[in-house]
Amino acid sequence: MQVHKYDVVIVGAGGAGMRAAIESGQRAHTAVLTKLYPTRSHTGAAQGGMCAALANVEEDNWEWHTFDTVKGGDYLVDQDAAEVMAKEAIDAVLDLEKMGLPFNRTPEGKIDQRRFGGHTRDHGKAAVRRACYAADRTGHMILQTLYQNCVKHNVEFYNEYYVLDLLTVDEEVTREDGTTYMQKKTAGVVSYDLANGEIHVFQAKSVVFATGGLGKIFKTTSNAHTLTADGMALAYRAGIPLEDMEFVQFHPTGLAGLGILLSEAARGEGGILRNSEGERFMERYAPTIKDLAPRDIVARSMANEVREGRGAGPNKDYVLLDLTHLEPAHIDAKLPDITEFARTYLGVEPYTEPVPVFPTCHYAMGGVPTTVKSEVLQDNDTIVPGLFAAGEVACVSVHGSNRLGTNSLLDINVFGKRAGLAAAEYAATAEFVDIPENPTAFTENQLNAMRASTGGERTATLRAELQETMDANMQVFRSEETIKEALAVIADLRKRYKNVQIQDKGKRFNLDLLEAVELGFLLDMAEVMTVAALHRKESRGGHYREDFPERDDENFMLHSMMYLDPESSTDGTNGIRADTKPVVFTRYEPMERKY
Amino acid sequence: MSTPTKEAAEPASKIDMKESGGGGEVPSFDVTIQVRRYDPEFSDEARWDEWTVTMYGTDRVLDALHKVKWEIDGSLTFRRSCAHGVCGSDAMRINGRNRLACKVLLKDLDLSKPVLVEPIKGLPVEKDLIVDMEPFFQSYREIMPFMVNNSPAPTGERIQSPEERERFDDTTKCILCAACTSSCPVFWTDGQYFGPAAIVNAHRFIFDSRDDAGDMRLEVLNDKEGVWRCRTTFNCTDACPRGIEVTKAIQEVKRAVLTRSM
Amino acid sequence: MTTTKSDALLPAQGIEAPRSGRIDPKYLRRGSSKSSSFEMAAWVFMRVSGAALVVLIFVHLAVNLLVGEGIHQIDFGFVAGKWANPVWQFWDLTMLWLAMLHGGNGMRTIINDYAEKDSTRVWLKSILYLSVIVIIVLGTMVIFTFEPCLLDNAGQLLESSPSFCQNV
Amino acid sequence: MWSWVGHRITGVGIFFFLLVHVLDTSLVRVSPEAYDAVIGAYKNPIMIVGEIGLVGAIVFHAFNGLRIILVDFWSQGTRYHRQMLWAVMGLWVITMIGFTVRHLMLFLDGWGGF
Ligand SMILES: Cc1cc2nc3c(=O)[nH]c(=O)nc-3n(C[C@H](O)[C@H](O)[C@H](O)COP(=O)(O)OP(=O)(O)OC[C@H]3O[C@@H](n4cnc5c(N)ncnc54)[C@H](O)[C@@H]3O)c2cc1C
Ligand code: HEM
Ligand code: SF4
Ligand code: F3S
Ligand code: FES
Repeated sequence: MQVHKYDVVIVGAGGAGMRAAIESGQRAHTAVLTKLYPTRSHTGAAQGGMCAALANVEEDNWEWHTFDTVKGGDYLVDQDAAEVMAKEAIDAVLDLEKMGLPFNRTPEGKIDQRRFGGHTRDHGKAAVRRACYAADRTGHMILQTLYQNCVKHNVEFYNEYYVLDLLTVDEEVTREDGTTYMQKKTAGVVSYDLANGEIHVFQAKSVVFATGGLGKIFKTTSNAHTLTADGMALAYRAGIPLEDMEFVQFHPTGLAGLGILLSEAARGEGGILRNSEGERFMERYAPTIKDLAPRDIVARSMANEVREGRGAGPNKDYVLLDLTHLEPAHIDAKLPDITEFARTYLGVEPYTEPVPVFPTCHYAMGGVPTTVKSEVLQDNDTIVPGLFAAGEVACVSVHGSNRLGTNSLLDINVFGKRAGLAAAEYAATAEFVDIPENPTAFTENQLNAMRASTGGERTATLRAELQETMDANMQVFRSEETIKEALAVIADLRKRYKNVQIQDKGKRFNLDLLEAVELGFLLDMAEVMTVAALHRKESRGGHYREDFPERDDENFMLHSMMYLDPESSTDGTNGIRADTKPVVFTRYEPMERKY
Repeated sequence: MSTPTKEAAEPASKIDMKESGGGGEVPSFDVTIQVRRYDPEFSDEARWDEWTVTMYGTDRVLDALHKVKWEIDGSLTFRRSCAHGVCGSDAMRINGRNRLACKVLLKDLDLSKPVLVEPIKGLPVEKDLIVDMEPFFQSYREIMPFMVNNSPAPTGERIQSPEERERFDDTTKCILCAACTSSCPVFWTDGQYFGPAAIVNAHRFIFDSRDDAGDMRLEVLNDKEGVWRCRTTFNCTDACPRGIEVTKAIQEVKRAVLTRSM
Repeated sequence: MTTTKSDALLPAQGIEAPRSGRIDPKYLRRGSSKSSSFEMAAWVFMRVSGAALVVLIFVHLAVNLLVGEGIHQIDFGFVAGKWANPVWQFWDLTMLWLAMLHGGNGMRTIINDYAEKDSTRVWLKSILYLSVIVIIVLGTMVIFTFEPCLLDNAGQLLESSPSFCQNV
Repeated sequence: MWSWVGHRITGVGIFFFLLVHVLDTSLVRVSPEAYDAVIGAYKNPIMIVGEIGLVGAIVFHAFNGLRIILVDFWSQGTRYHRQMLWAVMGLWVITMIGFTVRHLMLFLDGWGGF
């Protein structure tokens, strides 16, 4: 066991992690631990843009942006956080520009902006150009620019170091009124060096989690193979609750089977969705605007077609995006990406053939609860000193129950920066917390058990079954019945997980072993997500319950908070305690979400 | 998003639903894949392993590797993440050419022979298809891949015309996959050459109108291991999965070094 | 960096972040030629000399092999005849220098590419430089000190001498 | 890549030929007989094939060298490097046909046999 000591340890080198590292690295002794080379992080896959009310091309202001964010999130957004984000958006974009990000430019040489779904002027009057972009590679440019600046500031990276445990200690703290409670404090993290299988302990005053999303819980996803909910699971196992985990965004047009994203523009340009009979089925679900209905409606309609047996393809598990009636020249001019993806990956020629599509898991709105200063909460109002989170892993909550396009790249920059600053600031005055005795015991036992197991179960099989059941039961349609079905499968998989046997017995680059560990994260988070969905008996944003199709502000205008609690047993689920947290309102009253 | 276009276009669809619609089998085919294996923990010798797996129409080389890893031999080791050509993890030699495994469809390969998969050349192999990327990133870091601008920052953005922005657009696409550098015969010789990827990333800043450190980068690349070692073999351009005109960028840097010293 | 390095050292606190900029010295670049533009000059020279050599060599080949009787005309007299003319003297001299320097530099590049060990490289390059110098010096001397009208011991013109010798 | 391999091999070949060629030419300083004797060897039929090969190498190296120079200094050079390689091959074939025919004719004309 090797022990390192840093003021600040940042876990994850995506957009959020590196933005934090740039701030923290200049102020405190900082290390960044990442399981991937920084530039491999999934922030690089984002295309559309990053929004900020720069008003470079037309009138705009941060209040309108706040409103759109709140409304887009179906009012489950903490409005103070949304205000912070919208206000700081402008500086976030300008910071990136000064770091060298090559934004597209207006003829006057300013940062160009374009329209994006849900972003409007003056509280919904008309679409506004708010998304700053760099061609269709905005995320790529953000990731590269941040990495470049980390190189510039000499940030210390530990590449291909998997963080497998968060070390905290509990201290009894006395409140002013004399009552006491158990306060968690951050001691450090345990990590695994992929190259040689060695375990390293990092003692740190501040730990920042920036480990990204959880897309691999589902089979069809736009997310990378490596997005396995690590950070959420580690926090959760350390006794930290998870907020709003039931809310997952599904994008209607992912390439079927692969999940690779096809932008909304395909339908904007006249693309038509058809079922196996060739029927333009959106006419039935949304007679007036048809294929251009909001994302969640389109996604649900597609899923319904498949469910009712009108899916196309040998397994009848997707619908078709038909562009064949459009002029090839028009397709080339407006949808170059989509045609490129369809050709490369499905071998489909969009000029003459329909493109198989299906809703794809895209983004986790929920995560580790934090304050607007990115401090992690251990309950509704107590922070964990020294623990911070930012990016997709966190839930501030600025996205509520449904994230607006381009708000995530903004989120990682605004709250990544805040987390970096707060972590360094905290480390400047705080003392190191002693690492608990035997810090690596949990990790080593887990890994050794897996290495030694002869149970015969395969990681890939279990993972596939999990993803299968999540796609079938927890995707765009949910009901008590499907949720319970998923829970049953997950419970079974958890049992079988104990018998997972790995084949690679080596120490070097043992990805076989790590995939098994990651499956554990996925199973935990799938369960939390499912239980959270079971508790939310309403439909809101990304969460749609067929048995409760309406939004119910009276009972559910609340964030959900899921705690790991072996003692608890509610609604037939063991080990998870479901609680709630009030939503913060500042200026916008809930209204019906209608565009 | 634009408004719905003319409705009348609807019936003109060219699809024959019976063909692309429901029913029928997905065409499947058998693929024999041969991978160069190496794990110094167990043997100093590299060896070839061969498997035959059943794959489907849309599967890529990465899917075949996954299938082997997940269903047959869990010790087969390679890097990957995004699975759609944007993260740069999985550059490898496929049938002798540097490609991203996630961008090569199996059906586009000649499947009458085994598909040969090897690690990229010129970097030390760590295990199976994983190479040590450090020398590669070291060269990248040496060319100062970050913007340097010492003039006082304006309150707003630094102004840059669309033309000035366009000047270095091509080289901003780089995902640092190393396909280019590890296809360069000069790099293969002794691994000392900075390599095309480092030059591409220097180019991205040298030609950025907002940057002040172009001169220093040109100085770095004027080194004996710098641009002058490029023999314009174009392997890098052919290998780049992002379609960057790598050799063109290198030539522009060479010319910039020249003009600077004249 | 302006870091507050926490000095309360734990056993392994001093270890450097692996694979993060502090890499195995064996991958570090060999001592580099700081701020000398030798490689650039060599590169430019290769192109300039190459362009010049095209003309020099093509004319050389044409005159020697294609005009008149071609290869059969080449003998002592032919050479002597050519070098009696200062233009050809100069022509061949330039060709000799450029070709040797061009070829020599090209060979240097190749040695740099393939010689793995420093010692081999030094050896090969020494041999190369030596042979280039020898050839250039030798060639130059031959061209300048060449005496077309050789006499035999008896003081007679050799029969292989070019015809113009008769007139002197 | 293969054009580069070709360029490199021909470059080395020519270099070694040049070493020998300067040495044999130096023999003019030694004695005409010596020179004529060695040059005589070039007039051997086997050497004729060698000469054609040598000229082929020089011509390829020269044309390809010009192509490289264009790639280096012409801003569109990198776009058209393939086309230029085809042009090099084309010119090489034409030049070599011309040269070979003329060389062989001259050779046979003046060759008295063994
Ligand atoms: C296809 C696609 C398109 C998108 N387009 C847009 C868009 O146009 N606009 C927008 O605003 N948003 C978009 N998003 C969403 C947005 O890109 C992501 O939400 C955001 O980039 C997440 O950034 P992150 O820094 O939180 O995480 P990531 O970039 O995913 O980084 C996670 C990091 O954590 C590390 N890590 C994970 N687990 C561990 C562990 N156990 N130990 C150590 N390190 C670990 C990884 O190595 C990685 O470096 C898109 C998302 C996708 C998938
Ligand atoms: C006929 C006209 C010639 C032209 C136009 C020419 C052109 C060139 C050019 C441009 C290069 C540089 C290649 C690069 O940087 O990638 C080169 C390399 C070289 N040339 Fe020439 N050259 C000519 C004649 C010769 C001769 C006569 C010799 C032999 C003495 C020669 C030997 C070489 C060698 C050895 C190289 C190095 C090859 C390498 O590094 O791959 N060349 N030539
Ligand atoms: S230039 Fe192309 S091939 Fe080279 S590293 Fe960048 S993306 Fe990869
Ligand atoms: S492959 Fe190498 S030689 Fe130059 S053109 Fe590319 S860097
Ligand atoms: S897996 Fe990301 S580029 Fe292939």
